[in-house]
Amino acid sequence: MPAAAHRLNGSQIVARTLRAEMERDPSIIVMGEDVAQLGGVFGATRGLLGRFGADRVLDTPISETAFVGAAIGAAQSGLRPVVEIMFVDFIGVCFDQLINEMAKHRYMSGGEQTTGLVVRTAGGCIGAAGQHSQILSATLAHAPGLKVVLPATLRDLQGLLVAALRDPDPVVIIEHKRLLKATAETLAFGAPVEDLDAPEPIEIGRLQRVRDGADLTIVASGFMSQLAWEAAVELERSTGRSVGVVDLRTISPLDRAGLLREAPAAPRMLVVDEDYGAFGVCAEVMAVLAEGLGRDAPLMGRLAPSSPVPASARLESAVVPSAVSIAERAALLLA
Amino acid sequence: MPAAAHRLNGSQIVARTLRAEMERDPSIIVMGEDVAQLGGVFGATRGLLGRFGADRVLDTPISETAFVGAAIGAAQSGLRPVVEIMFVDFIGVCFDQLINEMAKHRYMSGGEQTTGLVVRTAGGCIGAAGQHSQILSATLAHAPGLKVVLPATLRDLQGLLVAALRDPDPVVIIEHKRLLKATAETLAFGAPVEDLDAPEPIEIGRLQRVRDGADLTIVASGFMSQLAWEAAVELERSTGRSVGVVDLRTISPLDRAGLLREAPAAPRMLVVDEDYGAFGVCAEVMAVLAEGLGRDAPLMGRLAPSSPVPASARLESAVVPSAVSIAERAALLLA
Amino acid sequence: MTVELRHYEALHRMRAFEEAIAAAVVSGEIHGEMHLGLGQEAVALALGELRRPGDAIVSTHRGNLHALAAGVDPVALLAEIIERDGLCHGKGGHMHLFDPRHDFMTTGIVGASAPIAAGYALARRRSEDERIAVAILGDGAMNQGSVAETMNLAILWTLPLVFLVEDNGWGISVAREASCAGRLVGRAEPFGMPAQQCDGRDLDAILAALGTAVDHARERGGPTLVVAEVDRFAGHYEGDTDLYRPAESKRAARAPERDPIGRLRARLADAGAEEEQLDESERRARATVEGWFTAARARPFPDERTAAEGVFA
Amino acid sequence: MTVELRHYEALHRMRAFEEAIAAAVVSGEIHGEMHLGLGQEAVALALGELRRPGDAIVSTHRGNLHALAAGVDPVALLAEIIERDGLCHGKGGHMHLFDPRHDFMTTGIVGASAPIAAGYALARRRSEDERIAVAILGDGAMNQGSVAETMNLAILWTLPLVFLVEDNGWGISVAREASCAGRLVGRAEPFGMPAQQCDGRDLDAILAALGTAVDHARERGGPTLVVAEVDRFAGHYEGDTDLYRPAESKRAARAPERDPIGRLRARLADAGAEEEQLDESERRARATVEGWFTAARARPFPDERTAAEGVFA
Ligand SMILES: Cc1ncc(C[n+]2csc(CCOP(=O)(O)OP(=O)(O)O)c2C)c(N)n1
Ligand SMILES: Cc1ncc(C[n+]2csc(CCOP(=O)(O)OP(=O)(O)O)c2C)c(N)n1
Ligand SMILES: [Mg+2]
Ligand SMILES: [Mg+2]
Repeated sequence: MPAAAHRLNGSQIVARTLRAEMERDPSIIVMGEDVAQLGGVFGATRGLLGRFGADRVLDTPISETAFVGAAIGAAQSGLRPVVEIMFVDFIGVCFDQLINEMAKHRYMSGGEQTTGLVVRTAGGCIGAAGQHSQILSATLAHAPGLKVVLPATLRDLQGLLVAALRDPDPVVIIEHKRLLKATAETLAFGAPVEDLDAPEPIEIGRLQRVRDGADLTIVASGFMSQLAWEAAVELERSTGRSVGVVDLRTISPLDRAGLLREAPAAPRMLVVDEDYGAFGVCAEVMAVLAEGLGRDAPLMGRLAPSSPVPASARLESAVVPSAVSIAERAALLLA
Repeated sequence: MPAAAHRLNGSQIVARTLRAEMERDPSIIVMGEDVAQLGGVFGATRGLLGRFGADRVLDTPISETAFVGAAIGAAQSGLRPVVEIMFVDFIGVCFDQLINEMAKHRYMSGGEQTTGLVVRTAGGCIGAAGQHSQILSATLAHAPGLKVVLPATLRDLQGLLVAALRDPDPVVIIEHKRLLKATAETLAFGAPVEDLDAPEPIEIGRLQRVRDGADLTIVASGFMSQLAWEAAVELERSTGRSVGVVDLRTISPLDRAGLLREAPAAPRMLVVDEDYGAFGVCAEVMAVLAEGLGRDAPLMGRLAPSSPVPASARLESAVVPSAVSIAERAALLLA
Repeated sequence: MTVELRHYEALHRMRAFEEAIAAAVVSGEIHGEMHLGLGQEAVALALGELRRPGDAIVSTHRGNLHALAAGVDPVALLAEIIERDGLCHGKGGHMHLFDPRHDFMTTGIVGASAPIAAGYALARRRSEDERIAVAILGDGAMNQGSVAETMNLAILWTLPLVFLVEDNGWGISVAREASCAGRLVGRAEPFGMPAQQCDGRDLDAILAALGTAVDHARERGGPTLVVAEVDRFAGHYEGDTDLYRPAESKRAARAPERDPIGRLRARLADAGAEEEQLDESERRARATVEGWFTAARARPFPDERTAAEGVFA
Repeated sequence: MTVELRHYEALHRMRAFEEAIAAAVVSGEIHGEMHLGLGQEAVALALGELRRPGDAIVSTHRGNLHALAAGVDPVALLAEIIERDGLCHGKGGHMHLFDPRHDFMTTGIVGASAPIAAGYALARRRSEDERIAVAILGDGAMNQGSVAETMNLAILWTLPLVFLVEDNGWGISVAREASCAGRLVGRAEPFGMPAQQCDGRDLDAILAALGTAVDHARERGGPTLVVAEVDRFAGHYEGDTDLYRPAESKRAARAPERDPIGRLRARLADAGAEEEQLDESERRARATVEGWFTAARARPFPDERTAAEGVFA
């Protein structure tokens, strides 16, 4: 990793990536609450207003329906909007524009209408309780027509964003708050961020195996993949069993072929998610394998919240998977 | 079934049930678009305005966020609102009030706040394309805190509504348009509607086995259960195999114990849904069984739409499960 | 042919178009809900007259006539509506019409047209030309929060956008008075947005009001609200028994002195047009539409094997 | 103690309350985002003075002081905020405060307070008494569609509802001028809703304006909008570097002639109150708050085994 890059946190990498892509593609505009003047509440659009001006970097009122809808119309006029929904928790106020409009225009037009745009939104826990800690990846992925990606590393934050900016379909990137605040050295794993000025895309729709293991596979996404890796290391240390990690990277379209390919590597599988468990990502992964592999499917378990996220830090850590709880649940599966 | 009841369609049964319950409980109010003057676009609130007056039966502007939110505040003031969202497809414009408010007040208040209300909403296909044909049961069920029920019969339409009106939690009833229009004689199965004036509740959170079968179990919900029954009959006729049907009735909270109990009845299982397949009800059912039964789980397959619902009737029937496509898919599993 | 005679024929084409669709619903050729613009033709005609290539129009569930106004190929449009391999290959249907070549689309969600049209306007504001966008809304849609949000945004961003409200006085069964506090034209006031109310049954009136708004947007003066009073001749959808409206008021709406076609006919007659000429115009319009229908019916049905395809590129 | 002296002490209690919470964020006792009402105390105090038992208040992410105004037990409130087994047993935290016994709640979603408050008002309208509901909003929230929808509904249904806007001029880093077209007080006009703007830093001014609105609602005259101009002393949340606001403007906001406490103090002094008496008042306020903190810290932490429980009854 170049000297400059390795000190950057996730937000800074997003900002640098947006900058590089905006230099390349003049049709890219950035819009959202606090993205211009402030550069984003996490700093992920910092510097863009100064570089590209108010015509391409737009602060919006707190009117998610209006500006997400506007992003759709702008995309259908040849622009490439990057619209920020500050926290993914707020999709509720503009959900119609997301699932009934953005997601469906291509299909409903019989392929005539393209709606290429990027929704960036922060997700995950930082002690802010039930309305500011969600992931909602399955809520978004359940609606056909939205691509949904969850970067697990800084390089993925960069590469998936680049891919999204070149994708013909609407792509929602759920950026974990802890990843936005993380630098490379604080993360369990992740390829280095190579080229800040000419970033390479990472293909949307492909999972990645990030760790081999013959006894158990942990499947996760986003920041949970980091915790899964930590849990795997700890499990190997404490039990001597070999634990692999598969990072989904993309939730929609889910990499079914990849899952079917990776599943046989170990006889047991734990699927972990930070989004709610019921009707969520874990269930879909398990269903793909149950349906695709039948009796050859691994023995599967899951770990995901069954309640909203509570406010108190102590309660939060009892609800949201951690490296410790992942390791505990995995140990049960291994027993 | 009493002479009067057996000629009623689903909408009329809903209206009669609301009427009976409103007589019993003066705290019940009904609100929504076109529910008062018109009696609902499907007629499911017909006659209520005349009987109970404008204080208890309120037409609203087309402002779902405002009136769904208002139902929450009213519920928290001791009323029991029955709020109609005309089509479930429109939840997108008030999704925040549904999943961040209604669903979470009990949890976020640590149990101090009760929000007992009923959301009635029509779902399913009647040839009205991508924004007026959805079910979205998993979208609603994925958010912890909403009870979600899908009546499959006229008696369930009645009994689940009664239970919802007496439930301490918010209950969303997705009423299938075809069920609202159906009379008993047009349906494949269903207990008779007994007492229109003193209707009995049906417990929320319990599935029902509606047909025995030793070779394959079809699991479905809502109107799909009717089609599953038809498919089962047809399969038995054409193949001689014995096919059971389990009707989920409640999607959230899902009857996990019931699923684990019913699964061993047949070595194969087909899960059918009218809501989108990915991250949907089928996946959750399969995950519950994969996790709960491990190698003893039945061989499982699913059938559910993978795209939005197209407009043309011919295309629609290629996307949405029918008795024919259910039977075909089941035959594959049996082969 | 004078401009006015051309308009007269165009109004008749629109009426014939919607009536033929109504018949196709009755005959079972079309399934699902169908919302017609019968009685509201003058607004669509004015829109078409004022539209220039590159202007965008985002319409509603009641958008058939706006599609014609936008220049959408009528045969492809009809084919889509009668569930053939049409404008959207059978996937959109009448509520979801998309024609990117004419920067036209509709949505079935009340109020959703406004934000999307704002985006079309945003992209147009950035260019040097005079292209604009039009958001079409019903009176009932004005109570959807998306519209207020978009008005604010449109003023802040000086968007070349016209909010065109077809105020037919009803949102399904609920009268405007029961659903809208205050006058709709006043909804633009807090944002400092110019607003006009006009009789949308009178072609000249709507041409004038909409023209002012369109010019304002082309000159990059920002957004405008135009509330056009119209009558919804039919039920909310085809099949609606429409018993909630007094029969008398429905009859009155169709009276020649109120009907946009009747009014233009009277004016043309006053100006010396021959009855026969006018009747001929109407016949020609009806024949044109019949021709479209015949052509649309010649289109194949969409291929069922493609039904689930095309979710992603 | 005169009423005004009591007010003075109450303002100090509110300030001390928020300052103590700020300190607890710095010390790490509180995790997550924390939004304080520093500078906005006079509005909360007026609300508390005008509130009667049975009135409902639905507040926002910046709702600590409104909770005090609503009569919520300060120790339970603080315990919740410092993540103990408090008002909501550690599950709500400062953005999600629920006290059904005082008909009080807050929401972390901007604009979501308005519809819910309308429901509280609807239930109250049906009863014979004079109970009302208050929806609290920020200036930024006025651009959320939910608010416009609710205003329309509130007029249609003559709801005993007050829309109380704490207009601190900022929505996080975006100044009101950059996010709100027109004057906020004008937002009520299209619906025919009475509206007032007042200086929310001046206790008398806000008492008068809010009092009028509250009386109007109690007399079943319907809803009113009150826009109270205030200053947000601190950043949007504790930890916000707040560099987007000019340092000068932030200093000016805290000047005694603008600060609600400074203003009341000057008035009391003018009216003959002793310096010593006023200082004593402040000391008493701070001691009270310290007592609350001590009591709150004595509460246990919530039981982790209950963390995932209580989704359904
Ligand atoms: C968000 C939303 N709510 C409800 C509906 C159902 N609906 C379809 S059209 C309509 C009435 C619309 O009234 P108006 O805007 O006046 O248009 P009109 O039908 O009179 O042309 C309603 C309530 C919808 N499509 N979308
Ligand atoms: C729907 C929604 N969008 C965005 C946010 C993030 N957010 C929290 S507070 C805030 C600013 C609110 O401004 P204002 O209403 O003026 O209240 P203030 O913070 O000034 O008291 C924003 C954008 C949110 N909580 N909800
Ligand atoms: Mg209308
Ligand atoms: Mg503010």
